Amino acid sequence: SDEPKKVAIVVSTLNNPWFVFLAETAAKKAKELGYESKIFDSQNNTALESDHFENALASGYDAILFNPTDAAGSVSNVEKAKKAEIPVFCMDREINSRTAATSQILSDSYSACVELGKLFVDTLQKKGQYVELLGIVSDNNTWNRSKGFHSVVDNFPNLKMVAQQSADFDRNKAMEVMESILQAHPQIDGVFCGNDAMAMGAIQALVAAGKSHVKVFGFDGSEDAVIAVSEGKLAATAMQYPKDIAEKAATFAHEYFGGKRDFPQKLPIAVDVVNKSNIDQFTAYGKKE
Amino acid sequence: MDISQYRSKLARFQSSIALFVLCLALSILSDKFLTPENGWNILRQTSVNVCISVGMTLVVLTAGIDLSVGAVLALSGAVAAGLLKTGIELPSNDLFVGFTLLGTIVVGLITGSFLGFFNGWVITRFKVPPFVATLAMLTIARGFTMLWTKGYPISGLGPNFAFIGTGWFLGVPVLVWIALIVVVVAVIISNKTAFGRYIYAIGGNESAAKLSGIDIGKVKVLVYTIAGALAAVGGIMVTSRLDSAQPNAGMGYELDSIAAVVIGGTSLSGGRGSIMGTVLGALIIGVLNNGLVLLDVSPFWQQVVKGLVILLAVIIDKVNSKAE
Amino acid sequence: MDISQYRSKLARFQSSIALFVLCLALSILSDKFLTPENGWNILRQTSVNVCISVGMTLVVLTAGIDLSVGAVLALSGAVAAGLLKTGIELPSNDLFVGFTLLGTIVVGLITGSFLGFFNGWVITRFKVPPFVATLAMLTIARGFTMLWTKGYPISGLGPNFAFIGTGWFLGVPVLVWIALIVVVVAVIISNKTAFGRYIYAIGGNESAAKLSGIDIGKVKVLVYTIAGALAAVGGIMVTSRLDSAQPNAGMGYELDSIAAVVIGGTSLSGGRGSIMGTVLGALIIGVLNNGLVLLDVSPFWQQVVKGLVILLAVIIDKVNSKAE
Amino acid sequence: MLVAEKIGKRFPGVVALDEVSMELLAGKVTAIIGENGAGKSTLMKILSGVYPEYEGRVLYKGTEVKFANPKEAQECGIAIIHQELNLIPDLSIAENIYLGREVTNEFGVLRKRLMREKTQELLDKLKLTVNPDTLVRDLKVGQQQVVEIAKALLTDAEVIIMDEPTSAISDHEVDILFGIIENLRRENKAIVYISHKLDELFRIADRYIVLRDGRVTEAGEMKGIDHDAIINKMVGREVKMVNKGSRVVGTEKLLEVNRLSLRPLDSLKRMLLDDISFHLFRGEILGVFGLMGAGRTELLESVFGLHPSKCVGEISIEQHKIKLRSPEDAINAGIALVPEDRKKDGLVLGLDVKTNISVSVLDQVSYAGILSDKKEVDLAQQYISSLRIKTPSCKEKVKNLSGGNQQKVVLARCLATRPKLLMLDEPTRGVDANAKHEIYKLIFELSEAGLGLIVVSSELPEILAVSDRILVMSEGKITAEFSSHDANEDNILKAAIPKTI
Ligand SMILES: Nc1ncnc2c1ncn2[C@@H]1O[C@H](COP(=O)(O)OP(=O)(O)OP(=O)(O)O)[C@@H](O)[C@H]1O
Ligand SMILES: Nc1ncnc2c1ncn2[C@@H]1O[C@H](COP(=O)(O)OP(=O)(O)OP(=O)(O)O)[C@@H](O)[C@H]1O
Ligand SMILES: O[C@@H]1[C@H](O)[C@H](O)CO[C@H]1O
Ligand SMILES: [Mg+2]
Ligand SMILES: [Mg+2]
Repeated sequence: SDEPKKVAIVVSTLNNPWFVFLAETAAKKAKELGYESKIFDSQNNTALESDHFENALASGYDAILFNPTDAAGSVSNVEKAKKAEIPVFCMDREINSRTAATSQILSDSYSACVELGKLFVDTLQKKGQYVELLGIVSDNNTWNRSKGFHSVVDNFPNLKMVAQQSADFDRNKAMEVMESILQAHPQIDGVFCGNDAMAMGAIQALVAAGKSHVKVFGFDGSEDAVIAVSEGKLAATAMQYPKDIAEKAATFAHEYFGGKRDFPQKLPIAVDVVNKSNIDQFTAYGKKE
Repeated sequence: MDISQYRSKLARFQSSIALFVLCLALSILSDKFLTPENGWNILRQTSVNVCISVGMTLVVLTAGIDLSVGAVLALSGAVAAGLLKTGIELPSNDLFVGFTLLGTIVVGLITGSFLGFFNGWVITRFKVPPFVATLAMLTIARGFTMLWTKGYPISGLGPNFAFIGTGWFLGVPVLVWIALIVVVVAVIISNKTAFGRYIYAIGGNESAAKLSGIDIGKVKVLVYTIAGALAAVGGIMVTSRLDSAQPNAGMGYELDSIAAVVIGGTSLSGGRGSIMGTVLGALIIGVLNNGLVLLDVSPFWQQVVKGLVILLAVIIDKVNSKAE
Repeated sequence: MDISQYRSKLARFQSSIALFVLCLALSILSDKFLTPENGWNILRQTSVNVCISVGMTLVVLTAGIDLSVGAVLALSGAVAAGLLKTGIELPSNDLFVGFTLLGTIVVGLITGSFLGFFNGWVITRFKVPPFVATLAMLTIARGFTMLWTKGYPISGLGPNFAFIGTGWFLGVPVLVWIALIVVVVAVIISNKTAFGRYIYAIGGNESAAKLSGIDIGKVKVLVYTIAGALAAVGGIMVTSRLDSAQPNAGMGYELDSIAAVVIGGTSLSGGRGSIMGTVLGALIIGVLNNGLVLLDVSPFWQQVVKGLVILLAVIIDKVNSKAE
Repeated sequence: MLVAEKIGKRFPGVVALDEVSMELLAGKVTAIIGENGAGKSTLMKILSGVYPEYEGRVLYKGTEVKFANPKEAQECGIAIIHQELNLIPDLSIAENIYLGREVTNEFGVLRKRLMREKTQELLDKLKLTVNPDTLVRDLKVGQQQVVEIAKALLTDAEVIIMDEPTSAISDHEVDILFGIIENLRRENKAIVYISHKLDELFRIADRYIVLRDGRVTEAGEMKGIDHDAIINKMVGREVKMVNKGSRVVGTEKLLEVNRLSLRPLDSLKRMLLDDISFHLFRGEILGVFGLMGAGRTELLESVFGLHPSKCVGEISIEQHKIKLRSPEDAINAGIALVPEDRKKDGLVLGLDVKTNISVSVLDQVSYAGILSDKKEVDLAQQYISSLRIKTPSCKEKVKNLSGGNQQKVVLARCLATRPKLLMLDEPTRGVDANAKHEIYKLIFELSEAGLGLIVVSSELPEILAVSDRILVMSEGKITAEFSSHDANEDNILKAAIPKTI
């Protein structure tokens, strides 16, 4: 047919700017390549994601650019698409299947946090007290990041975690939780946060308490975080390059329509640690052009 | 003078009209809407909400409310999935207890029923307002879900279990069968048994019901237990459909379910409404969700449109029943 | 025989007892709890919920409910932040309209008031149950927030705006001042004005209130408008505190706020309760949140404990008021 | 048949019953007499299992019984018609009558047809011609009360307690009920009959028991007792009856209603009010009589601005045409309404006496928009003393007051608006004989002060006792008008009976 092909972009949530950016970039790229596209918001709900897949398949989409809500829970959805011979390209997050997706373009939270952990150890000079702010505790990225971080930091007995609390990836909650933690543990040296929004909230609580010397670590490379790093408020964050991921996925779909079939099963996109030393190369969600 | 019967028929008819208009509009706007495949999609997607909302209807008919359904769904599903996957190790004597498929489903249902029973007990024994009691249960059940799953999904439950969520039987998805059975049983209970009568009576005038010798406490506890059990059914359905128990499953389902109940014409002050109305309400929501996607409405606008359509559906209902 | 007065004093006293016991327990469990600095933390953290819950109290006193406060908070905050940051560009003639600090705050408050007004209008004009009307508004306002912010936070609003959220005045945080003023005004309105009386009368018996010559519709619309305006106040507070309007701000605040109202002894069926009770309720929740973090209770257990404590607080209240 | 020994019951702050002993005999109708709040209903609720906790003991056919709930009492053979209507609005008549004792088949499925047929039989016996499937919500209060009666007659009870069964039904239905009571008496049942309509007691009761402040003060045979004696026994002192005496009525037209019609919600039915015209002079008491459903309540409501969108016609106060869009408008125009159902429409039961009194005139008790506690208390005290409202304080919750005193609080609220026209809808329903006379006295005092009054009542003696002029309504129309000398029970009733059917 001569109608333009249609690309569905299914993202885990739009309640988080990082994913909004991912989805919009994918949509923009798809349009540039001459396709119609539509964004589906799974609202962090795997069952809703499942509905989206069914609806997308029923209404004749030709490819799905997919940011899964969950590595395990999303597998069955992708398999459904595979059965219908619709290619699925995973973005950012992995699904636990080597065969279901046509290709997975992944940014590895775990290994990025290993890198962040190393930087954390160096920055704190292997000793001191620190706090960890977890994301939404039912989100598996929360744990991937936490585990990656601890796989390094736990090897240093002089680095003591005095509190581990959840702030739901939320800036306000992070600020409030941090305010309370500071009462119990006024003498901390570092804070590791599961994303940048929480890091920004933590910084605000620290600044208000006159403790701006405390080293805060975030994750994402959001606009606020990049600015904060350049101003020296945020020690470091991890840049996940959502732009690259999204554009790659759209391009893969384009190539698939062109007849290509041999895609890498997994294409890891490196995550870079961003700190004062290299901040001049970065802008929000990516490298400066 | 069959006015009252006639009126209730008409009321039911109104929701049907709303559904019909919606479907008509969507079939005109999108040629993908009126396909058998899409029809099954909608029914399958609605089936979980239908199960939960049937329980919610019974609760609301007694003038109560259950905010914990989503959380109970998550915990029940997670318990079933956990047991199916890894069984239980009894700590003292290293005894491993494995569970059969049926066993895990039963334990899942018992979990939900127990949580519902606890809701009912707190509400009747301590006269805690249902809103508060079930709000507390929402938090508690979510907490236990986290503790049980440690925050990780429990996945890979095998094809037998997955059959519930993905299989077909006599040309109809198993999920739809389950919802159908739940609805039929609930319609019979609510219309054809003394227990059903008591539910309406309690919601209509609790003190009069009490003076008629109805054991209010027992009926209410049973209603909340049923609501919990049906949330657990929903939990099994969701878990099996995804082949994975998600710790955050069912988040916000309470509001969807209450919306289905209210759009279906059941009064939040109790005593008035029907299971079939709720089914229509759930279908309206399901069709709307499906239609907004088919029509290519942007996700941000979807929320606005969805809110407006729900408002409109209820307003049309109100205006009509006033004119009558 | 001032039994009724005495009784209502005692009822208020009970929430105070619950708060006192909680504080006592926490002071024993953690020596960091009873410090002036932590006290300010708790007050500052509670101030937003207090503002929202004051509005919610008025709504609940009329036997209504407002599920949209969190979403209205987000939209109002985002509108204010957006205007402050970038003003408005009038599309037709390329005219750029800048806004002053005060201007943006006023527009933010107007936004919230208008959304609240819309709630009240739908509820009174079309007799839509408040639960449904405000649930629809929740969805709609969230949608508009996303459309307005395009899903990204609006940050960097400048030190003047941030002063609201972080500044101190006469040794007291500005946020606490705002909450204090809101509470004082609301106490005066609810106890000392005809409007306040009407709120109680409507919640106590709407048809009697109507026959007493009260314009039910006007009072209700005003109450929902106030609730919207106070949600907007909360939105300004949160936005200024974070120096950033988050698109998902205020998520779930409706439940926290209703919990504060109910723990504070206001009846969900209307007509009974008080602003001061709600303030105590909000403080109980605030202290609990703070205490659980101070004690470093694991996030999984926190939810369980929080649910149980809320349940317990309400049960103690009920048991006491029965014994009395 | 049923013996109560030293029954005691307390509520927080009230001793409702104190060592009450009494006996009910088979084949006799026993009247329980007492003022509002004397404890009649409380005693009956104990006998019928509503209150499982009390002091003393109850003997039924010689053995002690203790009912844990109403069902146990019912199964034992004790049935009760409660004073308050206890029906479920959204269930049908049949469903209400069988509530809590449904008939089911072996699978637990309801036998709806059987229950419907039995209900039909009962309704036929009570001459209520409505379908058993009608929702109770769609019945008028009087019909609902008949359903309550049917409910008590469903089982073959030995003891039947009737707590004010006739408060909302008209003489015609009362006659039917009394016929049924006669039959029950002949079947050797023990019957308790409670009513504030003393005439009924003379017609039906064999014996009486007097309750005063929770104690039995006297019991005996009805024979040879007269009206005044009963009131004396109830109140414990001589009561002087009010008498209308000779009255002067003003000549200034206060209210004029011209061609008022009210459309029903459902356009299929006849007009609720059909071309009503009448007037009222200053200082005049206009009685409005009609059978249940005649449209009297709607008439008062329409004049009070409650049905603005369904109403056509002209209303003038003091020769000025006015538009009434809401009760607020009506109050501002000098009109006040004491509604038929004080609990449902008249009072905010959970608020205190002073708040209820002042709610329509809050501007009178505030300075610059801020309510003054002192002014409010003063206002309330003024009415508490002038209307002789019995309450521990003006800060007592209204729900703790007796029926008659609650009615006076509604009156106080209305009077506080300083009305020119006061409309009273069934002002003495459920009010004891003594309080009734106090209300009559007030009605006269108010008219002498120059108010115009409209009194709606279903009790003919009441209408005849208070009115200067009487309008009779039937099926939404005014069917007759009498001056007080021309009116008698016969010609009024004749005009009140509907012509259709
Ligand atoms: N549930 C209750 N709680 C508190 N007080 C009550 C309750 N029920 C009745 N009372 C009080 O007990 C007393 C007796 O009330 P009861 O209803 O038995 O009077 P009654 O003789 O039936 O009056 P009436 O003629 O108005 O029906 C009154 O003072 C009343 O206020
Ligand atoms: N619930 C109802 N549903 C339908 N029609 C009603 C209802 N209530 C009243 N009506 C209609 O309104 C008319 C007037 O009823 P209403 O009860 O106001 O009369 P009333 O003279 O005040 O009698 P009552 O002594 O019972 O108060 C009736 O003829 C009836 O047709
Ligand atoms: O990568 C995303 C973002 O970091 C977000 O902040 C939280 O969820 C993660 O999956
Ligand atoms: Mg009584
Ligand atoms: Mg009437």
